[in-house]
Amino acid sequence: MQKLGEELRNRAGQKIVDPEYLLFEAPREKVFMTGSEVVKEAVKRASVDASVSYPITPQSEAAHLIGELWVEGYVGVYFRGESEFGVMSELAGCSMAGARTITTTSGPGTLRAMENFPMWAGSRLPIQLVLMARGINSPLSIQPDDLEVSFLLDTGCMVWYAENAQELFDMILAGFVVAEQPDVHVPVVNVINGFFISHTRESVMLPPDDIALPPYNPYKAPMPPIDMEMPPGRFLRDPFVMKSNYISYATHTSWQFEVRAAIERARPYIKKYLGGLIEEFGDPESDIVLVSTGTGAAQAKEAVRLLEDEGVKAKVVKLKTIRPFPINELREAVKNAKVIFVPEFNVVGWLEREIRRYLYKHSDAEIIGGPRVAGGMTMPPEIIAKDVLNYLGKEVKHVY
Amino acid sequence: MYYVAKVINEECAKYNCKQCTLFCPEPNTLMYNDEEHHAYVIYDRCKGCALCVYVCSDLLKRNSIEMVMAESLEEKGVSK
Amino acid sequence: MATLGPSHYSPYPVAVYENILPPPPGKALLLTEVVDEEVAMREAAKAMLTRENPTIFPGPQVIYAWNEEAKEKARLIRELAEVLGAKIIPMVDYRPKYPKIDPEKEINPNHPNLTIWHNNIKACIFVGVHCHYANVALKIIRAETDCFTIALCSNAGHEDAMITLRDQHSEELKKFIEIAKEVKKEVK
Amino acid sequence: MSINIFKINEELKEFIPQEVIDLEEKATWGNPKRGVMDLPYAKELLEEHSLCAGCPESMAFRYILASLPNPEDTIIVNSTGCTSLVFPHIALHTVHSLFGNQNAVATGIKRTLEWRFPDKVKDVVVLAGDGATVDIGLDCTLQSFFRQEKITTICFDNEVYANTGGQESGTTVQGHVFKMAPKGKQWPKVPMWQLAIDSGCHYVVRMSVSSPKKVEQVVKKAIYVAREVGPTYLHLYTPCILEIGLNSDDALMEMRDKDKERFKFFEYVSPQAEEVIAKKKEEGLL
Repeated sequence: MQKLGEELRNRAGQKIVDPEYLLFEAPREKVFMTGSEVVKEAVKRASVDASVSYPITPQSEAAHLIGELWVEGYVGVYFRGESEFGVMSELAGCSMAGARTITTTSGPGTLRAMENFPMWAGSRLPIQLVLMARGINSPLSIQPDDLEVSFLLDTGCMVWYAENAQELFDMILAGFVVAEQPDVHVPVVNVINGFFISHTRESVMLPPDDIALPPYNPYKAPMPPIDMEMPPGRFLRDPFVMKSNYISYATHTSWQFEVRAAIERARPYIKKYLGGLIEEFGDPESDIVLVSTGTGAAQAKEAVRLLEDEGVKAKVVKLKTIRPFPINELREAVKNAKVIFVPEFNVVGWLEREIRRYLYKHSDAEIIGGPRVAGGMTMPPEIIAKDVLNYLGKEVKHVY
Repeated sequence: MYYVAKVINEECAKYNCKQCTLFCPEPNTLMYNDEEHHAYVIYDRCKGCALCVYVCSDLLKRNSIEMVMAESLEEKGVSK
Repeated sequence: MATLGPSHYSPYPVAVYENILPPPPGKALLLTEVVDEEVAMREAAKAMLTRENPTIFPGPQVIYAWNEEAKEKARLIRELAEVLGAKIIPMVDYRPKYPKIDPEKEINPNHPNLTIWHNNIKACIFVGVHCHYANVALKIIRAETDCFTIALCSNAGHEDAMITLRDQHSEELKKFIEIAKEVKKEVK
Repeated sequence: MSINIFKINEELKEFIPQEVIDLEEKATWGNPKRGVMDLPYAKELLEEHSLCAGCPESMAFRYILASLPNPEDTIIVNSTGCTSLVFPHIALHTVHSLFGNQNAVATGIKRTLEWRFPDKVKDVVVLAGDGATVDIGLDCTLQSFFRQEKITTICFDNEVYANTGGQESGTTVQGHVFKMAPKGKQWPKVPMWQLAIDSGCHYVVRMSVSSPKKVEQVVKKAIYVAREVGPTYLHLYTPCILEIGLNSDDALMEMRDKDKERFKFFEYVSPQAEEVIAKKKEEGLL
């Protein structure tokens, strides 16, 4: 960071601006690009210190593009790691040494890397992972399917879910800002449905690329960075904490609660920088509610429009964050609901489980897990509308 | 009840070797007193492995260290 | 032992599960209430001046002379201890210490309760401890002891302390010392 | 100056435990000529630890920490195993992450520190056991060599998984009976030093830790070469006396025996490393 006249500039020479200015006030121009290209545009404006990549469909392109930013001087450290396990470990090293870091992965890569995610959280590393969800099961599929997200829910990482490329752009920038708050300081996983977002073009509004987020300050982190520049000099990140190491089991308990507490502390920052943990669409008074996330929410919105043509009023509650879970927001949003549908892009219905858990004894609505598609199937809004119409006992006119 | 190493100061002072201080596995446990020319043991830190006795007696044939019951030591903590 | 809260099988109360979050900028947290900084400082001083064996636990960020602010803060902490009649027991680092700590002279984030029990400390101030370790320690103290905890944090504060003051730097410490002097006259 | 992180504020000094004051006052900082001959006098960078009585791994730790030319700017990365019980007691910034990812973590740290502190030398050293280096972590170990990361990797080879109770490892010798190899190990010891050479390390040594001064020399060479050229690798025999059934005072004897056979001193120096070593000798640092 250097001062030029009155202006602060980052090491790429971009003018440093307040996150609020970058996210909400800076003039924006319309461009037409894919989700992968949008990742590059966000990273370009984020004063990123380090990124490590590994190829896997569908996230490879986003990872290449971050490499181009490194060549152009916008990213400090960039290379291809040996595997997702290696990559996530290398990023842990970068983050511990005081870097703002981001990477991307998908499907089996997420599971290959899995041991690292609770380690990131327990080590209080504000690493950002853009997860382009794809199938993980055998038989193999490279197609969109977000079952992998369920594995991340209890790692101690924040999990956010973007509906489209625009939201992904804003969430990546907000992700750094929120995750790096000293009282939060845990990893953030920004999920999109692979291919649907990563490989399709849509119009996105972007601020200028000569402004950027303030650089990360590791000396405000809840643990000292590993650089021999901050006391205590004698500092291990992170020791085994168990009784055979002459300390109490209580430390591990307290430490794990602290990581979860950190996620809770993110709530006011998320409200500020994402404008809320949920978004509502459709008739606010409707007792038919479609709760979904990401592409599922986008399709549900289309279904609400179709239902409107049939004279049925419905609304969508889109969850922008899964961790922290928008508990109070969801309860408030469904307080008039008679029926809740949960469209999902996986076979297990992890989002339905989450919703049932948080609405138990807080809602009398019937909760219907579905419709569900998997393995790369699309979810036409018609099938959502059909489920609703069937439930209402109405005639289904559309031909499917 | 456990054994710790004890340097026999007069014996040790005959040599200027310091070998035991290097081979002791414990940090800051077997130190050297330059004024009196002998090694000394911080008893609180000694785990009683007797590797120093092997070095002093078996390898160097100097017999300047012995193992003693910790309770038998008059001075606590440091022996100089 | 603290009451079982939403954290269920753990004996640890965790403030965020009771919807207690750190105070917003410019404010402080007094138990569960968001209050003005002066109010919290007065209550903190009162707790330290009226409870048994008040103790300040300085952490690595103020123990070591690694920058000018740390040097200034160390001087102020010494002054604060004198005004409050408090002992100083340092948290020199965060390691699980082998073979054990001397609870009379040290506090460790892995079992801060040992030091508090041993010295019968009924009010304490955390200052210069990295946030993660302060939070780990404060949760254990809240569960295991009846010590009144006060956090002087240079970042966003600690909701698991009974009083937390955020964005505390040298200027704020000076202000706290002045308030402590006033309160001292009042409680006598 | 990173050394300031060890300086104690005068106002608080009277409350600080002696071992911490000693670190500031009696440890060797800012002197690249420090070495094992400081051990009889200086405060060591290692505090009391929980390794077994007579464990040669603790000897190795003492020699290595005494020999670091630049401890005030050295980061150490470790892995899971007996060594991970020692790391909380090392007076440097150290990392325990996962089992086997030590060279990946070290890569991230080294590259980031080069980016953040372009004008400062920050040495990164990996210390891990044979299980971490050769078995579970082999991928990360070798890949860091392929990528020519400027880090020094030190393997403590005790030829067994000691911390989990004595299971056979890749570096166990053929025929040896350990848990999980109840019929004796079926295949030969992995020649990790040779793999390190073939994978691009510029300075490679295989030895036991029976000679403190020799350990000092190779540690210094490995760090200087890593700083300027690329990856370096030290393979050190630190037998687990417990698992091979020796007494607590037998470690040195065991190492001296093996110095004559499978841990006979072996050193590989690449041409670029030769240059660095010659230069450092001229500067009086080796």
